[in-house]
Amino acid sequence: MSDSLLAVRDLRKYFPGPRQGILGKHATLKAVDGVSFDLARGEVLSLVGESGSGKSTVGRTVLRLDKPTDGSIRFDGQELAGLDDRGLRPFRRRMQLVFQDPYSSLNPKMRVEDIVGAPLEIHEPSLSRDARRQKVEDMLGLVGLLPSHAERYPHQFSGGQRQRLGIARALITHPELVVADEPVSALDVSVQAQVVTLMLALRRQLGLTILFISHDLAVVGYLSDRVAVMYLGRLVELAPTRALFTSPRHPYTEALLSAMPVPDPDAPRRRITLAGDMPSPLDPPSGCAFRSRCRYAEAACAATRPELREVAPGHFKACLRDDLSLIAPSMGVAA
Amino acid sequence: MSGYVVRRLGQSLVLLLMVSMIGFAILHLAPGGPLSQFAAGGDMTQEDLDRIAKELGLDRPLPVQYVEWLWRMLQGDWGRSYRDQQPVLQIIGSHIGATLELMLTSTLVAMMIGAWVGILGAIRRYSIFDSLATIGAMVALSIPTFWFGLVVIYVFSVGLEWLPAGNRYTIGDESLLDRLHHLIGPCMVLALVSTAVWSRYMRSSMLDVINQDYIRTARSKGLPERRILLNHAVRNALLPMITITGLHLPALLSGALVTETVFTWPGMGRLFLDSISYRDYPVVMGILVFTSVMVLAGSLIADLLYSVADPRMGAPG
Amino acid sequence: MGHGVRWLERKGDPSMNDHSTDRILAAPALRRRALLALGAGAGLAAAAPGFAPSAKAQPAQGMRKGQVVVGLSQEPTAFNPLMPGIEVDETIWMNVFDTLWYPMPDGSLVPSLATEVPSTGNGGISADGLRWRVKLRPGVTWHDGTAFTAEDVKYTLELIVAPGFKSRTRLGHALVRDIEVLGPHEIAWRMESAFAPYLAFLSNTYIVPKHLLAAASDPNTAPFNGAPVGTGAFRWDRRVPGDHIQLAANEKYFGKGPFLERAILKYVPDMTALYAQFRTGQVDAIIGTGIPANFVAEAEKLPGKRISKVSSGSLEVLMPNLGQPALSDKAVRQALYAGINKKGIIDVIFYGLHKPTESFAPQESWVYNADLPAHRFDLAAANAMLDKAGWARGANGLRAKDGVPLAFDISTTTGNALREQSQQLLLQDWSKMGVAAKVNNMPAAVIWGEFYVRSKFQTLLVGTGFRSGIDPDPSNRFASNAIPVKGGSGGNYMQWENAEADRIMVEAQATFDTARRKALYLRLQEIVRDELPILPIYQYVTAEGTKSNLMGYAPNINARQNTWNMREWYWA
Amino acid sequence: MSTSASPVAAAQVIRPRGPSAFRRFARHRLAALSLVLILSLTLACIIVPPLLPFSDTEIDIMQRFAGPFTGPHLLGTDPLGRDTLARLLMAGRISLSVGFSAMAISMVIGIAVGLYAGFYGGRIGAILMRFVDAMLCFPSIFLLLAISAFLQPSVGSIIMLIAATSWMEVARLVEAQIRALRARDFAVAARAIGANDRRVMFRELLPNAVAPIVVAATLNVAHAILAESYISFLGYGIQPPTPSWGNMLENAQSYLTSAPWLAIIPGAAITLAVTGFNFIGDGLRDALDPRQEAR
Amino acid sequence: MEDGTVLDVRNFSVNFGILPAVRDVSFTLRPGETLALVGESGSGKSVTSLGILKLTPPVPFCRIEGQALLRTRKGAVVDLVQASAEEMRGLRGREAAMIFQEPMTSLNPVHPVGAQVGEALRFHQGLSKRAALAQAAELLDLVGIPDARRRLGAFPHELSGGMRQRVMIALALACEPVLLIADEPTTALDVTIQAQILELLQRLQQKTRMAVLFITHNLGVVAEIADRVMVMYAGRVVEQAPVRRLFHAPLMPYTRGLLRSVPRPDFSGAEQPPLEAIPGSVPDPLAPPPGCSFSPRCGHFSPGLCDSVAPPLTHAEPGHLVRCARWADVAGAA
Repeated sequence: MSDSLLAVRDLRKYFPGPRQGILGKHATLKAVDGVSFDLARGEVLSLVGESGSGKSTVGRTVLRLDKPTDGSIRFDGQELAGLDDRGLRPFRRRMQLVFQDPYSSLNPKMRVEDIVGAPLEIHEPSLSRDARRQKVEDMLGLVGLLPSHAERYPHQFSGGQRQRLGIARALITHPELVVADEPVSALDVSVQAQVVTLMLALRRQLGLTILFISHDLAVVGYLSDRVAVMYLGRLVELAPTRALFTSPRHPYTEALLSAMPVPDPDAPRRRITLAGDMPSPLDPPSGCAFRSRCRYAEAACAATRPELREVAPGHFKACLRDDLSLIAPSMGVAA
Repeated sequence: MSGYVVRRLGQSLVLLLMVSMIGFAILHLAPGGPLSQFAAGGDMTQEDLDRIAKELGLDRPLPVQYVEWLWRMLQGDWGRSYRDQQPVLQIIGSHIGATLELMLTSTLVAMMIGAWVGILGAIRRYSIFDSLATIGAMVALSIPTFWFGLVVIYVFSVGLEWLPAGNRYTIGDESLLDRLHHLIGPCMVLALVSTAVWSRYMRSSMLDVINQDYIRTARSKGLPERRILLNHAVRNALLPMITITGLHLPALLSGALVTETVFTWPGMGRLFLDSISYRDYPVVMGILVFTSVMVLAGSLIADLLYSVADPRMGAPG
Repeated sequence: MGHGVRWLERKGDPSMNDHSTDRILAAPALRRRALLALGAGAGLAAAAPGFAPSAKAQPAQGMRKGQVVVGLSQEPTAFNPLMPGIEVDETIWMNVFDTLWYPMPDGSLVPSLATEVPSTGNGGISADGLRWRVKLRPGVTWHDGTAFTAEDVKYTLELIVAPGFKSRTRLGHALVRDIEVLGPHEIAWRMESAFAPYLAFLSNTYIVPKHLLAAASDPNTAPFNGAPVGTGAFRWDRRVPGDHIQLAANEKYFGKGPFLERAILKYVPDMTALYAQFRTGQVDAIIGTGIPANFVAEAEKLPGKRISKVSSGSLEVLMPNLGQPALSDKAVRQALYAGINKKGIIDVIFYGLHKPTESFAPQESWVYNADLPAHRFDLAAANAMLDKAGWARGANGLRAKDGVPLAFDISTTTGNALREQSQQLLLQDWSKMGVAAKVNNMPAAVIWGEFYVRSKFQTLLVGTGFRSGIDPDPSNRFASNAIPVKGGSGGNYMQWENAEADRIMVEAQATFDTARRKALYLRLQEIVRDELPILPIYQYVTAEGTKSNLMGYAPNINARQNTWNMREWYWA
Repeated sequence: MSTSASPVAAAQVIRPRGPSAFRRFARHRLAALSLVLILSLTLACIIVPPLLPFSDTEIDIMQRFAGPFTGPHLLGTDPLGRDTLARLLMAGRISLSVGFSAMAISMVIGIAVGLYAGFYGGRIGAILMRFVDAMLCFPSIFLLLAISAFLQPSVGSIIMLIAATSWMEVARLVEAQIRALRARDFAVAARAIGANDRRVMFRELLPNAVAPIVVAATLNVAHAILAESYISFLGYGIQPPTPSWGNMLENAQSYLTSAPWLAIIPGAAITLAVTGFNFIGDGLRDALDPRQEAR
Repeated sequence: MEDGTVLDVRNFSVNFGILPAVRDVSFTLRPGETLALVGESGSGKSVTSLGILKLTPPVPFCRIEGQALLRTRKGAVVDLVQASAEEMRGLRGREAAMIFQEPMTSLNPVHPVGAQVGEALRFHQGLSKRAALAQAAELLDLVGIPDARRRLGAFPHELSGGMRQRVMIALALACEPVLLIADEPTTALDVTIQAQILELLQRLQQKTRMAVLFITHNLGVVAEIADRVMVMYAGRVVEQAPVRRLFHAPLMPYTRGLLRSVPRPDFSGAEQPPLEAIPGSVPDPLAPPPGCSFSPRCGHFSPGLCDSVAPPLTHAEPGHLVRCARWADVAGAA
C-alpha cells in the first residue's frame, strides 16, 4: 500500500527459555520469528491466532515496549528498531496501546484524571492543570463517560467502563497508530459490543490506524479491513477480511474458521477438528510449523519452511500446497 | 535437577564469600581485640600484649589478614581459637551437638503443634479456637524470648521446682530421662516462636489451599472430608512450609543463641557469645561460616525437598 | 567487677576478671624471721592448722572419697599455665600443676616443688640479690609417670622468654640469665638486676614438663595445651567444652591429699543461675566471682550451706584520666572524692558486703597504711573545694574554669547492673556539685581495648589491683614510665606522674629489706591518697559458698582462686 | 446502538466504593483494639510523666524495692528507689521512639535498595540483592552484637544499629513487589505513553507497593522494640540513667526472685506494645490486601 | 417429580449473607438432554451449578433454599438441598459429577492424574488401587488421551490445557453419573481445542445418556450443544426455551440484546451491519434496581411498570418461559 504508516519487516523477538542441562545454555523461545506486514493509514489490520502464537508480542514489539531481536519497524518512514527510550519518546504520543485486561492496566492508586491525563503531563508539560483537566473531560465524553468520572478511582468502574478509560488514555494525545491487544476478550458479550462499536466510531471520527490483536474471529471479521493469521510466531495467511473468511488459503485458517462456534442452531456444521495441541514454541516442528496438526501435510512440509507469498492480489499465505480447495465455512455467507 | 543444584551451590559460594567478608570486616574493625581480656587483668605488660598481638598476626593490614584467613580456610584450616588454642572445627564440633539437639527437638515440637493449630484454625476459620490461636500466636511472636525464658525459669524452676534451671544434664546422671528433663524448659522457650510461625503460616497456607479449585474437584468426586483434608489439602498446604522452615533457620539460630544463654545450655550460642566478647576471631569467623553454610544448605535442601515434594518443580532449570 | 550481679555476666565477659586477677596481694610474708623459720624446714605441716574449719579430722593420706562440683561463672579455656589466661584458668593450673613455692593466707611462702624458699638468709639468694639457687624436691613424677627434674624448671624458665612463644608475661623472667642445672634436683641462675618481687612472681609460675612440650614442633599448639600434664594433686581427665572440666585425683601426688576422687569445674555463665544451682545443690561450691551481693543474706540462711565472706585483693576505684584538663586538677579529684557516697554504694547497692578503703593496698597487706585520712561524704565541703579552686558555676548550674567545663564521661563495662547503679548514685550526687558527668558504658572487649590501654577514657569505674604478683610493688600502675600513651610500659593508664612516688617505687623494688620497703610503701600510700590518681571506693569482699559438709575449704587472699588447696578438701 | 447513545447509560452504573480500607481495618477487632492500645500507650508516655509525683531518675534509697500497689509508688520502685511507673513511661518514650525511628530509617534504606534492584535489576541490582541475602544469612543477634561494638551506646546509635540490621527484609519485599508490579499492564501502559523511569517508579509503582510497605513498617516497629530489648539484654543497650524497656528488664534480672515485678512490668510492656504493633500490621494486611482491592 | 426427569430444581436460591446470588430458579432435566445455562459474569449461573451440588465456596452464612431433586440410577429421588453432608458425599461423583472452567487449577498439582481419576472409583466402587488405575486408563483412553496407560503417572502440569480438561472429564465420568454439570468447560481453551472438547462431550453424552447442565456465556457454544437454553440475569432466570426458539424468537429484551451484541460478520455487502450493544452494565447485586433488574438497561423500559415489581416468570408458550412485564409487546414489536 502506498500510504503506509507502519512497515514491519522480518520482525523477530526471541526470549531466553529455560536452561538446558547443567550450566547449559538457555533454550531460545522464538515468540516472533520473521513477521512482515504493512499497515496503511486509516486501516484496521487484525492479527489473529491462538494463545502462544506470538500475536501480542508482535504488538508490543511494534510499539517498542520490547526490543526486537531482529528486523525493522518503520513508523511513518522512521526506523524504530534501534532507538532507545529517549529516542522513542517523541513517537510515544503518536502510537498507543489498549490493553486486554481492563483491571490491571489502570493504576489502582491513581484517579482517572491522572491516568487519562498522564500522557499529556508527559508530552505537553506546558499545559496548565485546568487545560489538562478540560482535555481529560472532553476525552471522557468522547468515550462515553461523564466529566465527573475524572475524580474517581478505577475500582469504582465496571469492566466495560474501565476499557473505555483505557481507550481514553490511549487517544488523548491523538495518536496515529493504536495497537489494541485483545481489548474486548475480557469483557462480557453485551459490553464487548459496546467497546467494539466505540472503537469503530472513534476510528471513523479520528481516522485511526489500528492493529487489532484478537483470538475472536467473529470480532475480527466484523471490524477489520485485513486479517493476518499467526501460528507459532509466524504469519501463515494475510488477506483482506472478506477474502480470508470466504476463501481461506491456509489449512490452519480453515480449521480456525471451522472451529468457531456460530450462534445459530441451524447453521450447517462442517467442522474440521484439529488433532492435538499447538506444539511448544521451544521446540517447533521442522519445516512448516503447522504440519504436525495439518490434515493435508506431506513429506515436503517437514523439509521446507514455507514463506509467505502472494497467491492472489493482496492475499498471502505460507503453505507449500497450492492444490488444496479449502472449505469456506458457513459464517461468511450467513445473512 | 543436578544443573540446578550446581548453580545453587555456586550462588551459595558467592554468598558465603560475601558473608565472610562482611563478617570479617565487622568483626575486625570493631574496637577492642582478643587481647583486651588480658589487658583488663593488669598483670601482663604492654610489651607482652604487643608481642602476642604480633605473633597472632593482628598487627598486619586487614585485607592481608582476610586473604590469609580465606586461603587457609579454603585449604580446610579453620584456624585455632585464641582462647584455648584448639582447632576451630573441633571447638564447633564439641558445641554443635547441644545446639542441634535443642533446635531439632524444638522444631519438631513446633511443627507438630504449629501445624495442628494452623490446620485446625484454617478449617474452623473464625471459630473461638481460631481466634484464640491467632491471639496466642501473635503474643508468642511478641514476647522477648529471653524474658519468656526468665519467666519459665521463675515459674517452673524457682517457683514450682519442676524443671532444672539450666544445663544439659546433671553431671554424673546423664541418662536419657535426665537429659529430657533438662530439655523441656529451653525447648519450650525456643519452640514458642517457631510454633507461632508455623501455626500462622500453616493457617494461611491451608486457607489458600482449601479455596483452590482442586479441593472443589475433590469434593465434587464425593470424597470424605477427612480424605480431602489429608490427601488433598494438607499435602499441598505443607509444601510452602518446607520453604518457610528453610527461611526460618537464621531466626531459629538467633533464638537458640538467646535460649542457650538463659538456660546455660552448652551450645554454639554461648560459644558464640563468649567468643565474640573475647574477640576470639578465628572461632567467631568459624561459627559465622558454619552457620552460614547451615543456613544456605538449609534453604538449598528446603528448595530441593520442595522440588521433590511438588511435582510442578520437577525439573527446575 | 565480678560482683556485677547479672544474668548475663557470662557472655564470656572478659571484664569479669578485671578485679580479681589482682587478687594476690603480697602479704606480710618475707619477713626475715618467717623465712628463717620456713628455711628451718617447718614444711607443709605448718600450713595446715588454723584454717580447716572442720570438726571432723582430715582423712588419712591415700583415702579418697566422692567428688566436688565447683561452680565457676567463667569458662576455663587456657590450660598451658605459661600462656595467656585469665584468673579462672588458674583454677585448673593450680590443681594440675605446681609452682616452686606458694603463698599461704598469712603471706608466708611454702615450698612446693622446691624444698625450701630461697632467701638471703638461707643462701638461696646472694646478698646482692643477683644469684639465685633453688633445691628441688626429689621423687616427684609427672602425671604420665616421668620423673620431674631440674631440667623441667630450666625448660620452663627458658620457654617463658623464648622468642615466638606466646607466654603470658615475661615481667621479671626477662632478667634471668645463665640458668644452670646443678644436679637433677638443684638449679641456679643469675639476675640481670636485683628484683625483689621475683620471689612472688615465681610463686605463680607453674612448672611444665619438658619431655612433652619440647617434643612438640610448636609449643604454642602442642597437644599438651589441650590436655595438660602436671605434677599437681589432680590429673586432667576430660573436658566438655562450654560445660565442665573433670579432674581426677593424682594417686601419686607428693604432698598431702587429694582426698577426693574427682573435681568437676562447672561453667555456669550466669551468676544468678550459678547461685540457683548452688542453692539446689547441683553445685557444691561457688568459688571466685561468688554469690551475688543481693543473694548473700538469703544464702546465709540456707540450710546445709556455709557462706564465707572473703576479702579479695582488688579494689573498686574510680580511675580518672589525668590527661583530661578538668581531671588533671587535683582539687577536682579531691572534690569528686568527697562527693562519693561510699556508704550508700556499699550498704545499699552491695548490701554492706564490701569494705570501704583509702589505700591502693589491701587491708590485709603487710604494707597497708591504716592511718590514711578517712574519707567523708560531704557535698558542702566538695562544693567549697571546687569554689576555692576556681571552678565557678555557670548559668546552668554547671561548673567550669577558664572555659573548661567540669564535665566528663564515666565508663565501665556494660551489663553490670550493680555498677550501673553505683554510677547513677555518683551522677546524682555529683550533679549537686555542678559536675556534668554522664554514663558511657561499653562492652568489655571495647573498654579493655585501646579505650583503656591507650587512655582514651575520661573516668573509668573499675575493680582492679595495684601490685606485682603478690608483691606490694605498684610501680606498674603508678610509675611515670608506665604510661603507654607516653611511650612507657605498664598500666599507668591514669597518666599520673609524681617524682617522689617514682623515686620511692624504684628504691623499694631494689631492696630486699622488708622494713625499708614497708616504710617506703606507707609513704607512697600517703601520696596517692592525697593526689588521688585513683579514687578508691572499696575493697572487694566475695561471698563464697560451700556445702557445710565440704571440709578443708580455706580462703587465701594470696591465692588467685580459693581452689588453691582443693587437694585438702574432703567430705565429712 | 451507536456510540452516542451509550455514554449516559454507561455513566449510570458506577460501582459503589465498597467498604474503605479504614472500615475493613476497623472490622478487624483486635487490630482496632491494638491501635487504641498503642495510641493510649504513646499518649500516656507523652502526657503522664510530668503529672506523676515522682521523676524517673530521682533516687530515693529509703524507698527501694517497694512493691507495686503498696505505697505511694503505684508500680513500686527499683533497687535505687526510683518510681517504676515513671520509669516505665519514660522508658516507653525511648522504646517507642527507637521503634519508630529505626523503622523509618530501615524503611528508607530498604525501599531505596529494593526499588533500585527491583526496577533496574541488572548486575547492580543482583549484587544488591545478593548483599541483602548475605546479610540475612547472619543470625540477627550476631549483627546486633558485632555492630554494637562500633557504636557508643546512645539512643541515636541504637536506632542506627537496629535500622542497619532490619532493612533487608524490607528491601527484599520491595524488590519483589516492584519486580512484580513492573510487569503489570499499568506499568507497561506508563512506558507506552513515554513516562520516564522516575515517573514509573515513584508515581506508578511505589504507590501500589504501599500496602505491603505499610504493613512491613508496622511490623518493623514491633521488631525494633524487641531488638532494643535484646540489645539491652545482651548489655549493649541504652545507657543509664535513661530508662528504656529493655534496660529496665535487663537491670531487673538479678532481682527476679526478690522483686519479680521489676522484670514482669517492663516485659509485659514490651510484649503488649509488640503484640499491638503485630496486630495492627495484621489488620493492615487484611485491610490493604491487594486481592480485596483488585476489583 | 415427573417421571423421566433426572433433575428437578424448584425455587432454588443461594444467598451469601445478605447477598442474593441466585433467586428462585426452577428447571428440569431429562436423560440425554443438554440444558445450557447462559448469562454474563455475575448472573448467578455458576453459583447455581455449584449450589446444586452444594460446592459453593466455604463462605460463612451461605444459605441454599428450595429443592433440587435428583433421581439416582436406582430410581431413588433425593433432595440435594436437604441431603446431609454424608449423603452428598455418596451422590457427588457417583450420581452427579461436575467439570470446571479452569483445567489448570482444578486438578491437584501434587497427585498423578491416574490416581486422581481413580480416586472416585476407589471410594465409590471400592476398587483396589490397581483396579482403579486400570479403569482410569480406560477412561483416559475414552476421553481421547493418547497413550493413556503411560499418562496415568503424569502430573497435571505435564499436560496441556486441553488434555487436562479431558482428564477432568474422565474424572467426572468415572462412575457414570446420571447428571453432569459442566461449568464453562471450554472458556479457558483456544477455539480449536474448544471444538475438540465440545465434540468429545457430545459423543460421550450420546453414549451414556447422561443429562448435562452446561454453563456458558458463549452463545455460539450454546447453539452448538444445547437442547434447551436458560438465560440468567442478576441471579434470576429471565428466559427459558428450546434452543431454536430462543435463538429465533427470543422474548426477553435482555436475550435479544445478548443475541444482537454478538458480532456476525457479513461478507455479502461492503459494510458490516451495525453491532447492537446493551447499554450500561450488570447491576450491583447489593443495590439492585427496583422492579425488573434489567430495567435500567432495557430499550422497552416502561416507567411505573418495569421499576415497581419484579415480573414473574410466565409461560409465553409451552416450554417457553419469560420474565418480562412487556414480553407480549416486545414480541409484537419484533
